[in-house]
Amino acid sequence: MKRFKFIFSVLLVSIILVACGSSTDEEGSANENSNLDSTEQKEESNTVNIEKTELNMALSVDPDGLDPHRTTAASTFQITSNIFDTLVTVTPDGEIDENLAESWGISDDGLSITFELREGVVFHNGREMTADDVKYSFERLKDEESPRSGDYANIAEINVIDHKTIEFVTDSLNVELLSNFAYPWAAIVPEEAAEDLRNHPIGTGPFKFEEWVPQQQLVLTKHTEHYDPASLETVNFKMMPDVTSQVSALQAGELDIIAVNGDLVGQFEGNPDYTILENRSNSIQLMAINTEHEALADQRVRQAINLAVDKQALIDTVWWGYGEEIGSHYPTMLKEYIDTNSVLSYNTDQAKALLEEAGYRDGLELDMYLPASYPAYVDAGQIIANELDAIGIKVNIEIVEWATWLSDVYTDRQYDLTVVGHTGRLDPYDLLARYHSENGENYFNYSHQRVDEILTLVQEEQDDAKRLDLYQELQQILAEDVPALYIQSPITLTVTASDVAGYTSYPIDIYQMKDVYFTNK
Amino acid sequence: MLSFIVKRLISGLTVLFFISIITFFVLRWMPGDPATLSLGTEGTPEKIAELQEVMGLNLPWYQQYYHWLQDLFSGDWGSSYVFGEDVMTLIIQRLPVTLLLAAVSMVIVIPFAFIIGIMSALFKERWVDYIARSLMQLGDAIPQFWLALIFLVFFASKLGWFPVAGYVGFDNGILASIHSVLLPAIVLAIGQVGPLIRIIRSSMLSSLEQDYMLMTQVNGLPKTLAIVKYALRGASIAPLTIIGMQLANMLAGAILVENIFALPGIGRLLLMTVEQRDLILLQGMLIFVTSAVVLVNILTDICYRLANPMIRFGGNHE
Amino acid sequence: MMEKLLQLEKVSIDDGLGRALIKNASLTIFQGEFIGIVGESGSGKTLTVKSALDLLPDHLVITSGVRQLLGKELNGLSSKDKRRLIGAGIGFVPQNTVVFLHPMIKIKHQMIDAYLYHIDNDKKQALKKASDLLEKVGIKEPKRVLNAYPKQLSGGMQQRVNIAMALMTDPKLIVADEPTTALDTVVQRQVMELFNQLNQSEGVSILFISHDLKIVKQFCQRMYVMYQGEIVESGETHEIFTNPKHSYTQKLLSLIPTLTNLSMDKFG
Amino acid sequence: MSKLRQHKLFSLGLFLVLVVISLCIVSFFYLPQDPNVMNTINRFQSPSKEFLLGTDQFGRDILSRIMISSRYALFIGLVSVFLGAVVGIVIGALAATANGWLETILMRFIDGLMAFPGILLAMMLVAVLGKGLWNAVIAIAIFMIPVFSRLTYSLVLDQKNQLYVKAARSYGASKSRIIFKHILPMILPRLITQFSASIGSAILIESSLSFLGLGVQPPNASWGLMLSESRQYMLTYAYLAVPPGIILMITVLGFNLIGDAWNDSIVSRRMAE
Repeated sequence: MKRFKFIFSVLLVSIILVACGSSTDEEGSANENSNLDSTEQKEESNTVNIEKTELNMALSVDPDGLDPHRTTAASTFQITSNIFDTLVTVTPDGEIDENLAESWGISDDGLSITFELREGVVFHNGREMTADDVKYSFERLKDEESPRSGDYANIAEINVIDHKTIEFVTDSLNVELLSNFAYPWAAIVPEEAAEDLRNHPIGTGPFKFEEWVPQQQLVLTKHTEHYDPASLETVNFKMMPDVTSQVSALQAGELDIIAVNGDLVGQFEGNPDYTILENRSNSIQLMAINTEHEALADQRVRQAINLAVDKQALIDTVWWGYGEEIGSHYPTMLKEYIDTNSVLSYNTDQAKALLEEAGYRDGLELDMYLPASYPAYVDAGQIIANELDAIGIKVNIEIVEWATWLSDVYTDRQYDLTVVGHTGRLDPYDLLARYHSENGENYFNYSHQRVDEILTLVQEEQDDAKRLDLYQELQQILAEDVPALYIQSPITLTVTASDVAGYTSYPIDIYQMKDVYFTNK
Repeated sequence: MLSFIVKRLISGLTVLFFISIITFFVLRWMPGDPATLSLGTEGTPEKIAELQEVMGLNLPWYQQYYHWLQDLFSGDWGSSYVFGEDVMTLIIQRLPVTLLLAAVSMVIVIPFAFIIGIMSALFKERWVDYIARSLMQLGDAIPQFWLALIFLVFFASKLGWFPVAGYVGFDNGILASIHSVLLPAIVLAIGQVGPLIRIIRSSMLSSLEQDYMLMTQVNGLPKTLAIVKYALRGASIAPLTIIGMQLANMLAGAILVENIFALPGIGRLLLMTVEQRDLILLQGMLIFVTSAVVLVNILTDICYRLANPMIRFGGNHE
Repeated sequence: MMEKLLQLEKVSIDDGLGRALIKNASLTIFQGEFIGIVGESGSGKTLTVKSALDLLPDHLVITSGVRQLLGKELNGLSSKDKRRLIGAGIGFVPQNTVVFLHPMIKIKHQMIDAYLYHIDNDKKQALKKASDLLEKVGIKEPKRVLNAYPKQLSGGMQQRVNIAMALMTDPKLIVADEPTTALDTVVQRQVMELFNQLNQSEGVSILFISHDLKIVKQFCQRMYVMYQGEIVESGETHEIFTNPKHSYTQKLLSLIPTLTNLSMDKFG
Repeated sequence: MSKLRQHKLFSLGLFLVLVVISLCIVSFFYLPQDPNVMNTINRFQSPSKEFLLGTDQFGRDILSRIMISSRYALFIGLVSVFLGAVVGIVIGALAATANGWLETILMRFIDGLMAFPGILLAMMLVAVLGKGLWNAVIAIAIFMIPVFSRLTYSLVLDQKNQLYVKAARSYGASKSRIIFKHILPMILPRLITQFSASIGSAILIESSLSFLGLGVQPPNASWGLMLSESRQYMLTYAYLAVPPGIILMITVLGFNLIGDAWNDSIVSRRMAE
């Protein structure tokens, strides 16, 4: 049966691909702490409520197990980031910060990195953590059962220098090496508990695993010996797939934190009992175009499709305006982002003209596949289909289960159009690599010579400014060539009871519950 | 009696055999074989072939079926892709919620249906009957998922009489536990009450029309005695026959209701299993659920026999 | 003048849709009489008797006529009083032996209910009486029969139980609706002997409905002949048999041998 | 009295069904608005002269969508029950007249089908067959088979023991003659009753499937789908869930009432005999 677990975790590799946008789904709340609707004053004036230390938060899906080395599901890392620590961590602003490692140094050739570990860190089972645990953890992350092994194949040697010092030696230069130690899957685990991390995780993190009843709840309790102890004693994650239930439960005081859709914000607006947090997210949503389709191979047809869609109206309708229009495959919050919205802006006449020019005066028929588990994508797809109909492209919609979508659309690329989302990472290369004509995840079947060149160059380029230029050039090409209709970079909405403070979001998909506390209001 | 039980068990086993065949083939015919599905975006033809071999998917169907049955009987029901847990463990974990839901719902339905059904039969064509039959008709016609949504918004969310979602375990007290499933149980009950009232009413009516009721009249027995002792006795058995069906209906209702009320029961697990194509778990659950229905049918048949001297001693002459 | 136990005068019954089922039937039974009603299936024999015992199905309507039972006018009584009057004063032995006994209640409970209610609320006493009566109707193991369900008994046994049950309240009149149908000839004879004995030695009046003219001829003192809902002839049995006036009666009498063989029909 | 009431119920049922049927027929000739055209500026409108029942989350006219949906509901209801009934009756009659192993196999197979909680069987079948109108029809038809075969089976068995059949058999009438000439006419009224009542439940299953996303696919309209789409707006625009729910209830109620009234009249006719 072990084999099955492995297989399934491999399946979930793909889940990282479509992460947000679902009405009932919190993956993809990889956010920057740029609360548009800020709550800072409140946090200043209120003091920590030491009586109230139990927090209830809604999750719409169960985690895919709790072993961070054996899954790629965002739903797992949202929880395991509280149970396990990593060597370094990422701040809400996207900076790398110390965690289990207090300091680090990179060799001059850029090929090896040495970490000095924090003293006195103990696992939840009471044993002290040493450099050997770090070595074991990375070996486990690299072994064949790990879905991330490819990402860490570059690490050639792991050398324990003393019990608090460890060195990683890599094969080739990777300019974003350090970020690889900040992801929640680079968690440090104790060897003795490795067998059953999936159901009984043991780490060094600020919270201990208490109980998990699938589809019901998952309970964490405070790890008192953590170097930066949490304020909360208990965190209950309640599994509630239905938004209506979540909202009602928050209103009934059964929950303290939920994620909501734009239409529900109105329920809480102007109510002093709740705080609404709006966060830009490190993710984008798009309609992918299969460029191998006879008509869609023609750039003019793709451009016509882009011109036919009123993106802002689409965002207003499906996401209630909570999203930032994009013109290329890049989230607005990342520093490499350039605004490409004006490259092709909504113009149906121009769209019709282009279509005619391409030889499709009498129209065109395309098949669109939409993933059933993501209502927002289903809605967006219907609206786009409606708009394409107006320029003479007839779209047949088929709504498919996620599993079917993965196999038929994503893997076999048997589709013309599909609406989906992509989550970002800390390293822009990871986000864009799929546009390389040879890349296995290039489900657009996209092939562009200059794009391939850029994607090769950018890996070796050590000069930050030049790299930035390359990334921006790439964004520009995608905006003009339209391998996908880029829709928006979503803004996630979180509503908390107003006595909840310290809840922030991160550019990678994690929740840090240790900073959350209740105030005396 | 013993021979009847043996016969009934054999026929039950035959039913289970057909169920296993249906389940097996339906799941084999599902698009995307388990190996391809499991590998997702990582699937290459080689990897898939390798995995198919490991999973035994390249064997002829009868061998696959045989192996599957073998595992089933040896208690190895496999483990879920999604939860990584043993199928049996998962089912047993979920069962109490659904059982409690079904039990509470039954506790509401049975007395209500009996009272309404009997009154409706006794006061046939009078206002009690009209009300009862209207209730019955409405109960049959209201889509349960719609009712669940409306109840959720109105009673739980707006009025706050019930928890909005989720199940409270027994360790928080049995009353809290019941309270947490009460609203969904009422929704289920409304869906169940129609058929039950109908059968109680009609069996009561037919009992009232039996000649033995004439006998009580000729013997001058008071009406209440005649109804309680004679008519009711005659009418009490027929409802037993639909218990198996009611159970199946209730499980079907639970799929929708548990999902809307976020109750971690069998129904919710089932829908998730279908949605996520957790084939091993789905297989296990289908076998479990249908076996439960078959078993309940067998038990009610046996009880029916025991409770009904008409059949128990029947057949020796005509 | 002997006491009139039952009297119908010009009773007409309608099926609720305006079709007359019984037209102007008049019938009288005095104490100690053994009376027969004959007629073919559907002639209205059972219906006439049921109307006298207030047992008509709801959808049938008595359109006219007077019904007197044990000296009381039925129409003037409340339904409760009617039940009491009939229950205590009249025993009814039905035609269809299977359904008249409740299939799910033990014989003893069915037998003693009327006694407990009308005579004496003493269960022991009632059981003893039930046991005695069963013995009297020729059942050798009354204990076993009392504890049995109807299905465990043969048809003949069930009919004896019915008779014993009819006797539980010491009625003055027993109405027997084709009590020997579906019984083999030996049992048939025993049952008829029993009725005869009750009539002779205990003075119980018997109203006997049958299409079996031979039996009627043998046991009944007086008889009524029904045809298509009407009583076409009545009088002393031997007189009718020797000198039938109505053409239907004449035809009926000429068919005696064949009629007795046709005992399969289930409608009265 | 009883006749009158039956008549009234029947008329009510007929009236409700006729409302739905006329909605359906009218939809072929006239729709207030194009049911599929989105107009996001007009979304979530309350009922008005232009949109009699208001508009949905895409600004589509709810009344037009309800009218269009009635086509699917009636089509799926009638066709699936018809298919299920034909197959079910054949299996049931076959089982009741065949003896020995065939009877056992057929009825155990039917029992097996019946052990699947209704919607689950349909869900599984849709998963196998794929989504789409005809697949939903087939799934629901298969779901309907056990009801009809069990009913036919028991009715035929019941009739087999009736005197007239025994008599016919003793005269040497052939098996098929007994079934078609003697038994079928006797049980047909009960089967027709079941047919009418089943249409109601077939429509309910269709809507449940669509509610779960397994039936009629967007952008097409179906009552179940409309309810499913309204689900995420239950707190903000609860009104969206009202019209499709009510029309669904009316339809099911209508067919059930007709079936029941029919059934009652059969029963009372038999009693009168």
